[in-house]
Amino acid sequence: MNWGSASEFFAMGGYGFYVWGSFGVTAAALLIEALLARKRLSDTRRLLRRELAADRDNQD
Amino acid sequence: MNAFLAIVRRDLLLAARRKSEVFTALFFFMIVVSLFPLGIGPESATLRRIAPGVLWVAALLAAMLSLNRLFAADHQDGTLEQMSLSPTPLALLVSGKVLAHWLTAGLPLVLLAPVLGLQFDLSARSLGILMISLLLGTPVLSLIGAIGAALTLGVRGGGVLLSLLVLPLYIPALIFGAGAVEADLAGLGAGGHLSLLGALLALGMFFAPWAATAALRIALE
Amino acid sequence: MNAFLAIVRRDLLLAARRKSEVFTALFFFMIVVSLFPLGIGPESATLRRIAPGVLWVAALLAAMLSLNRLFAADHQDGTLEQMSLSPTPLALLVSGKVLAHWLTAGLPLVLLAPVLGLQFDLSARSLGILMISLLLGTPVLSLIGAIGAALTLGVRGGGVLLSLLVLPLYIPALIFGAGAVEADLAGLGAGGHLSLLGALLALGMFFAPWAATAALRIALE
Amino acid sequence: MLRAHGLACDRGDRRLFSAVDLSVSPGEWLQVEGANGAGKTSLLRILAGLAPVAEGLIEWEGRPVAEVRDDYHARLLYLGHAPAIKEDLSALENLHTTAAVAGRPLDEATAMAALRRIGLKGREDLPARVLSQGQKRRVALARLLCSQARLWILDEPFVALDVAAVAQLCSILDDHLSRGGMLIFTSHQAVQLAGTGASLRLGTPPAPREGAA
Amino acid sequence: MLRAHGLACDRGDRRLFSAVDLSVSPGEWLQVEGANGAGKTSLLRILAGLAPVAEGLIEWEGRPVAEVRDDYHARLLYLGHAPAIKEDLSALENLHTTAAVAGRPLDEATAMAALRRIGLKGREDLPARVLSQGQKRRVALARLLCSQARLWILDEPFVALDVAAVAQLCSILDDHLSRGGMLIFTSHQAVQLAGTGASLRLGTPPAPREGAA
Amino acid sequence: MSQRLINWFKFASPASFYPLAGTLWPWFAGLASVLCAVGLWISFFVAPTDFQQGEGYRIIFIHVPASWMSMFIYCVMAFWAAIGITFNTRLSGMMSSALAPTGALFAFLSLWTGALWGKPMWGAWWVWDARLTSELILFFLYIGYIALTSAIDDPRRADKAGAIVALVGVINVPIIYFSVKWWNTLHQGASVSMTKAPTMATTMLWGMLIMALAFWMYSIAIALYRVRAIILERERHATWVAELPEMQR
Ligand code: HEM
Ligand SMILES: Nc1ncnc2c1ncn2[C@@H]1O[C@H](COP(=O)(O)OP(=O)(O)OP(=O)(O)O)[C@@H](O)[C@H]1O
Ligand SMILES: Nc1ncnc2c1ncn2[C@@H]1O[C@H](COP(=O)(O)OP(=O)(O)OP(=O)(O)O)[C@@H](O)[C@H]1O
Ligand SMILES: [Mg+2]
Ligand SMILES: [Mg+2]
Repeated sequence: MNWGSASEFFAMGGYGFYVWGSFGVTAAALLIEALLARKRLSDTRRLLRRELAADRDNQD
Repeated sequence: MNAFLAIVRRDLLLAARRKSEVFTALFFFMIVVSLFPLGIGPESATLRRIAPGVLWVAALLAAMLSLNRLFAADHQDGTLEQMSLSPTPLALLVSGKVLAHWLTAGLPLVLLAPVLGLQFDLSARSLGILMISLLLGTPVLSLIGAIGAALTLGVRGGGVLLSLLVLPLYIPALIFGAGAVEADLAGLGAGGHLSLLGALLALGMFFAPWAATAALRIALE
Repeated sequence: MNAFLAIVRRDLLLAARRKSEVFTALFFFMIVVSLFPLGIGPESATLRRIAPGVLWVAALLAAMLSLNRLFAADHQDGTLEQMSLSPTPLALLVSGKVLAHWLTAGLPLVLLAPVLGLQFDLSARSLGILMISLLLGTPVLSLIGAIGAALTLGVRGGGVLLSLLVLPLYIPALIFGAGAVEADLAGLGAGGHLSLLGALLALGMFFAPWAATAALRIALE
Repeated sequence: MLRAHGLACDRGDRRLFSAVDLSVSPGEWLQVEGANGAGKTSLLRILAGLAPVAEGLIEWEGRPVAEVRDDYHARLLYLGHAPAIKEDLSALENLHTTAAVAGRPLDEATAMAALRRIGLKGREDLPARVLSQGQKRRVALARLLCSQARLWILDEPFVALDVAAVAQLCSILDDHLSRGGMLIFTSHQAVQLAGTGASLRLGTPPAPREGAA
Repeated sequence: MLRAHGLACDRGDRRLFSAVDLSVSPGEWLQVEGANGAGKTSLLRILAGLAPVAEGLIEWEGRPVAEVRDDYHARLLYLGHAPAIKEDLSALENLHTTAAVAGRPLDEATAMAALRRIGLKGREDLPARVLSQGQKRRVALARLLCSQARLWILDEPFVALDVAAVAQLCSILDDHLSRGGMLIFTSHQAVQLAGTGASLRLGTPPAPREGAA
Repeated sequence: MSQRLINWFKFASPASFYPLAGTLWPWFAGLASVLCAVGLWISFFVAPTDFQQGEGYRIIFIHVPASWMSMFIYCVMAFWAAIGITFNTRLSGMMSSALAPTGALFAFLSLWTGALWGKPMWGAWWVWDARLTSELILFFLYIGYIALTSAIDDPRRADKAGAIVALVGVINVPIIYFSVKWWNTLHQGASVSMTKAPTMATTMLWGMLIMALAFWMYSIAIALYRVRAIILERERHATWVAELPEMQR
């Protein structure tokens, strides 16, 4: 184990800004990408569902 | 005033419709700036020296590239005819187009410039001055450019004459803009350069729409 | 072959009819090159160092500027449709257009470059190498540019998008071209860079017309 | 009312026409006729104030147009060969912009109604680029439906329209005339309009001098 | 002869037409009719091989066009809405270039004769930019006079032409048909052609779904 | 035609790939999370402190995998582009455009983490080094691809145009890499060359490999997920879409 305490862990031997800047932005970016992809799929589905419902109504 | 806003809105809309237009202008700026180190070599001392000049020249080119479309499309499809028949003064409509141009082609450059400055190893202070100089200078580019764009429509085969006319007007902006950063680096203070740039801007805002309008009327005859 | 020559002739004729366009490309080249001493300051040591890079970047931008006219007009007025219906293979006609583009936008730059190089205090030997590198490099610019021009045809915001696509692909030509002069200045000999530039040219002549044709067919559908 | 005396027009080294007199009063139409290249477009552009007058005088409500230019333009609607349509904007957005530029912004409902009436229902939001030739012309013509202008100057408004659209346009023009509007137009097709009207025939331009460039 | 079975065309998310059958034999003409936006231009572009076939088959002299593409194109002349005219070149230069691109270079005399016959005498050396709308169309149509193509596909060739030019064009088309040529064209005006012919009516496209983007 | 080939084309149709992607992506996502957890554990708790760079070197555990993925994904895009051009399958274009944003993201992360590493190690956020420069150009190529395909409305046209960009770009990637390398080395200059982590310990190597694997799985998962959205957007008028269970109600 490399770390004596949590604060030592977050300080990263003085490189905290750089290390957490890298890991943090990476994590955030991947998370945001995943969320955007999910939003895209669910938006498309909602739109299609509405269109299909409108079609069915038109046929009736 | 209504028509002025309508023109600004329409041009912004057109820019938004070309989804990536603003971004591509930005990336063009980025790429051009990055080309210079590739052509010149990677030594950071040289790069720091040429940084303000390179950034300013690139901003000038990026603004200029988008300029030649400023009136051309409107001319071709007849919109310009309609504008000149509008009860709103043509000069006001032209100002609207210039404003929209600056918002889409000038302002983004100002915001991106510091990031690119980092690649050239500029200090935070120099970056600040660079941004201020661009903030004052890019509207001048749009304004002067509008005159040029309007003249291009009118004068067939007069392209050379045109650039000859516009160039002397661009150069002061470049010299004061890039000079501001360099003067500061040399410890001379950027204030003088920046206030000259401000004076250019005031002058341009006053005269350019009028001149561009006159040029457009020639093109329309 | 007849149609190939007809295309070259027609494009040269159009360029001659609109002399201003050829001259503006040249003039643009001159302006960009001359802006640097203004933006950077007059020290001849610095200037000599950055000269090959600046000249090459300027040539690259000047060649690129004239690109969006390469197919756009033909697309709009229906000529491209006629070309694709011609019994002559479209790739051959495209090569004709690329050749004409180089003759009007590339070759003049090559001829003008030494004059501008003098402004930067380059030696006669360096000027010679600069010219050779441009002679080999500018056709590459036209060839790669044709792909970009074809891809962005009829696309919203084409002009800037074109530069975004094309500039990254231009980088090897820039590096070898400017590198040739610098290597020679550093006493390393320009031969290696020039032969790499030649290889790029061969590659481009082989692939680019094909890729541009494929892109044109997409635009025409 | 619009009145012109002794108009002449030079293009290049040719005199296209000279000594043209015309007048249009409220509720009247004037059809300008003539072969291709006779100078119809040139005449209309002169009347609209888009091209300079070589010779002659144009009067609006009894006063020279040059003096009352702004007032004249506020009451004028001109549609030329180029339809002032942005290919990247939708039909609706095109209509909104041209109306705003002409100084009379539209509300959404009016614009939609105009597009519907001109036969673009369901195409309101397509970019003009993908519309057919005739549909593009219709987008331009939709302006007529929202216009309060007294004088309409239309250069070949019937071009590219199908039969139904031609009839539709005729009825729009009739409405305009019956409201006391004035109309000047050109057309190579025969057109039936209500109201009183006249036609002005521009002669074939004189054969050019042999050997003239 | 040209023959097509079961053609369909999609534009955007609309199906413009489907199950279109047509055939044209030597000496015959086919007029494609339909309202604005019915898909006439789209059909003609598909037939010319400029747009991909969504469904169906096109045969030239009994073989699928896809197989004999070069031969087919060598015998085809297509004129679309855009006239392929360079504004900066003169009428004569325009004609020379289009002919060379089409693979049949012209000599000076033929070209001059064609321009004269189409009514551009004295305008041969003016840049197309200054020509009137109808004169520009005539420059494009001059190609017909120098063409050896068997099949002509013309999209609204009569647009912007004056009465004399329409008659002139009709006689050119008649000549072509009487030499055993084939002709497919569209027009919103009624046209009288000699020879046998048929007309194909494209229905109004189905109303788009409400609320579809 | 052999049985296997027919099977291939069956899955190459969007209608059958849509459900397949739907069942596959959760597995890859799960694998990515597990690998990521292991990788992070190694990066922070197993790998020892570097005696030269201190704790700052831990950036390597995302920097290097991100750089690798950015290059790898471009090659995969070019592969799909080639398939699309030769066999004219619709799915390949969709795969390319599903991959592009992820590739651009990794290129960006490579630049970002590299810059954050460079500041403490070299004292500059950026130097014009061969690797850095060619990664920057790769980023531009991604942006060009995305900008072009999103500027074209008709998706099939966009796919074909994108395929040409991907192919032309992939020919250029090695050319760019080597040209930048020669440009930089021939010219002496004061540039700092990339310091190799000294004696890469095996734990470090393992950490990097596992993180790289995690990113790889993540890319597959997100691409499969995104391609589902793309398929629905493009096939919205197909009957099979209307019959999907999630479209009922
Ligand atoms: C913006 C800055 C940077 C960029 C764009 C960048 C880019 C890259 C790329 C593309 C690779 C993969 C190359 C390959 O595997 O062949 C890589 C690997 C690597 N980078 Fe960076 N880098 C940057 C900054 C740094 C810094 C500051 C360091 C360390 C001080 C560093 C250390 C490494 C190491 C150790 C590798 C692995 C080398 C190997 O596997 O051979 N990088 N980088
Ligand atoms: N520079 C010039 N030199 C000679 N003739 C010119 C020049 N510019 C224009 N013209 C002629 O002027 C005329 C312009 O005609 P205009 O466009 O007004 O015709 P129009 O009646 O509208 O014809 P159309 O029915 O074809 O639209 C044409 O005959 C053209 O050839
Ligand atoms: N992306 C799209 N989405 C929806 N509809 C489209 C799209 N692109 C084209 N269309 C429609 O396709 C049709 C194209 O018609 P086309 O140009 O073939 O008509 P046309 O019969 O030649 O009409 P015209 O007589 O006006 O020339 C138009 O109705 C247009 O609205
Ligand atoms: Mg006319
Ligand atoms: Mg049509």
